[in-house]
Amino acid sequence: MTTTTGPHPTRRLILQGAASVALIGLGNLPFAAAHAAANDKYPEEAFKQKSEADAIKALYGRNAEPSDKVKLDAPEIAENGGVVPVSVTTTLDKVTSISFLVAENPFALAASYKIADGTIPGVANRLKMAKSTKLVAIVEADGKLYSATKDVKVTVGGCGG
Amino acid sequence: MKRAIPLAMLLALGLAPAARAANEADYKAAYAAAEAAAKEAASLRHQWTTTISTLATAKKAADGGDFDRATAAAKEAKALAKASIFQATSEKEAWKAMEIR
Amino acid sequence: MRARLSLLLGAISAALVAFALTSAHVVAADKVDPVADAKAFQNFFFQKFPNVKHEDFVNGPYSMNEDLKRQWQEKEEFPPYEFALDAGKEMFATPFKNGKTYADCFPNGGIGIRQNYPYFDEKEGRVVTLELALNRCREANGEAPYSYVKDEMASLTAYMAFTSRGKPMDIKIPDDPRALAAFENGKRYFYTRRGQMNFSCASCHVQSPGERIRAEILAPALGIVNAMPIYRSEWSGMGTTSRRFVTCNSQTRAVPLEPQADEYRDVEYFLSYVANGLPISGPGARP
Amino acid sequence: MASSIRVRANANGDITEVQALIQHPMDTGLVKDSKGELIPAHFIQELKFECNGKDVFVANWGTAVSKDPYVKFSFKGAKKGDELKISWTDNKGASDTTTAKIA
Repeated sequence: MTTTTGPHPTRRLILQGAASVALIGLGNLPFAAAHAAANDKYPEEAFKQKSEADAIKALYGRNAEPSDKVKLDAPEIAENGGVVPVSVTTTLDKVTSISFLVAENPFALAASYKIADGTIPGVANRLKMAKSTKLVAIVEADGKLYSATKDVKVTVGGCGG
Repeated sequence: MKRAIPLAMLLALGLAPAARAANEADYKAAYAAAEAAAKEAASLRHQWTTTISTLATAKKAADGGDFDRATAAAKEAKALAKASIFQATSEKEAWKAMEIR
Repeated sequence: MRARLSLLLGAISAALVAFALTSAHVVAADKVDPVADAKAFQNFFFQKFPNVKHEDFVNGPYSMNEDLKRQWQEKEEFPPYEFALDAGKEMFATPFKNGKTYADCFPNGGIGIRQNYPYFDEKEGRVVTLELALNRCREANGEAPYSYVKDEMASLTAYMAFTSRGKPMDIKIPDDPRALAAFENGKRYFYTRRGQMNFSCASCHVQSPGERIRAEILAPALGIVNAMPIYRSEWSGMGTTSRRFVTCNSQTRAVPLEPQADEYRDVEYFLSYVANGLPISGPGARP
Repeated sequence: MASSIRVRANANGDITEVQALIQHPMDTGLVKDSKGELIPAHFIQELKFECNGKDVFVANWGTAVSKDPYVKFSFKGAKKGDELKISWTDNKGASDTTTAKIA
């Protein structure tokens, strides 16, 4: 499309015009599609969101509903805010994505995982938590979003200094 | 009216001593004393980190010309240093009380 | 008049201090009984925590709290000190510029000997810790010494500790008054209150192990150096025994001494000796 | 230089458990160094696990993942001896990759 020196500029313009109109028309579909299926590129936007709600919307395009099928395991008192072992498992099936959000962090979204089929829907990792916070795990299963939350206390150690 | 006079006197009295602000000489004397005490605490290897930070605050305040705060900080530093010296000497024997026998 | 009085007072207190020092020294020398001290020290913890297995004391806070122990065991599957361990192994094998390696400085090539450190060097008449010996070895081979509180020293000691894992601590005190004095000096340091917080090591690690100090659970003093060096999440990095002593001091608002100062080497000597028989568990992972 | 990725993959039955520990500072860009200057953000953004030509697990990380990051997951469809390829890229474009045999 761009390489030909097109003798009829007007034709090319019309073509471009048509193409862009089409795009706009489909504007929401590809984005929605990109949201629905775990997109391949790095979700830059979602990682920039401050609040957890905005991050979920930016990443998945809709809200999650709490579900007891999502088991979130995290310490009640973090041994250390810099290294908090957190893991999630779920009995839901057709899971395509799992994410962790730390509400009180400067940027809520901490990590997001794409779960291929055949991969067990569960992840363990170590996250940083700025202060005592609500921790949210999101599981995307069969196109719907489920969530579990847990409060984690974070404070410094030692006696003084 | 009669009651007002003693009140005014009380007020005046209350203010009198604080009227003369600390000047550089007061600060220098207080800082020297504090520094000497801190040196002794260091020689006993029992210096406190707060003694050093308070000395620094005194110096900074003095550099800024606020000799009131500088003198107060220097006095506090000296008190801290003296306390750490007392701790060093008393602990020479006191530690035995805690020893597991 | 006032000056003369304070002069007099100063002289008296100096004399007093001097007298106390010598008497303590004289009295201490003949009364020091490391064997009895070690037995009393171990029994104190065995009785205070009857259901903690003896060898578990070397796991510090994790011997005091089940939930923390579970988190630790999970972390131990893939411990954060893994990188320091590999780096230490590589450094240990890399020859110095003069072709020699650390193995030439240590008995048994430096493998499986950590449990005998620190030891009392009768020629020098003072305690030599593993970290001091490593830097001695570097200097003897024309290399610059490492910082006592930085990663290189931690990696080396991590590897040497790893080669001794499980071996019982085996510290010897030769029948030498200077060795007994070093042991006593270490014991005195351990129980002496310092800093504006007015804490001694014992205030936390003898009187309240297992309790929380803000987010952390306090480790028992018994076996506390068996896990050295440690990877601390708080430092998100490795820490040698020296770094631990220095940071502990500053937490109680006491100005730390220089790493490997007499008091630090002696208190490590004391703590290691009273933990004789308990296994080496270094390198360790801690909050 | 040894790879920055330490990985252990153990298969029992059809399920392979994978653990990975990666040496990386994961700087958030919000922390000041001793001289008071901000340490620029430097963190792994994508970590990919491939087995038998298929992406079995892809992690997208932000700045809230701990230093020397660790992750554990399991997947089906592989057996002892299969090769697992692990690769990461960070926000500065640096990357590293390694392969491991499933034990």
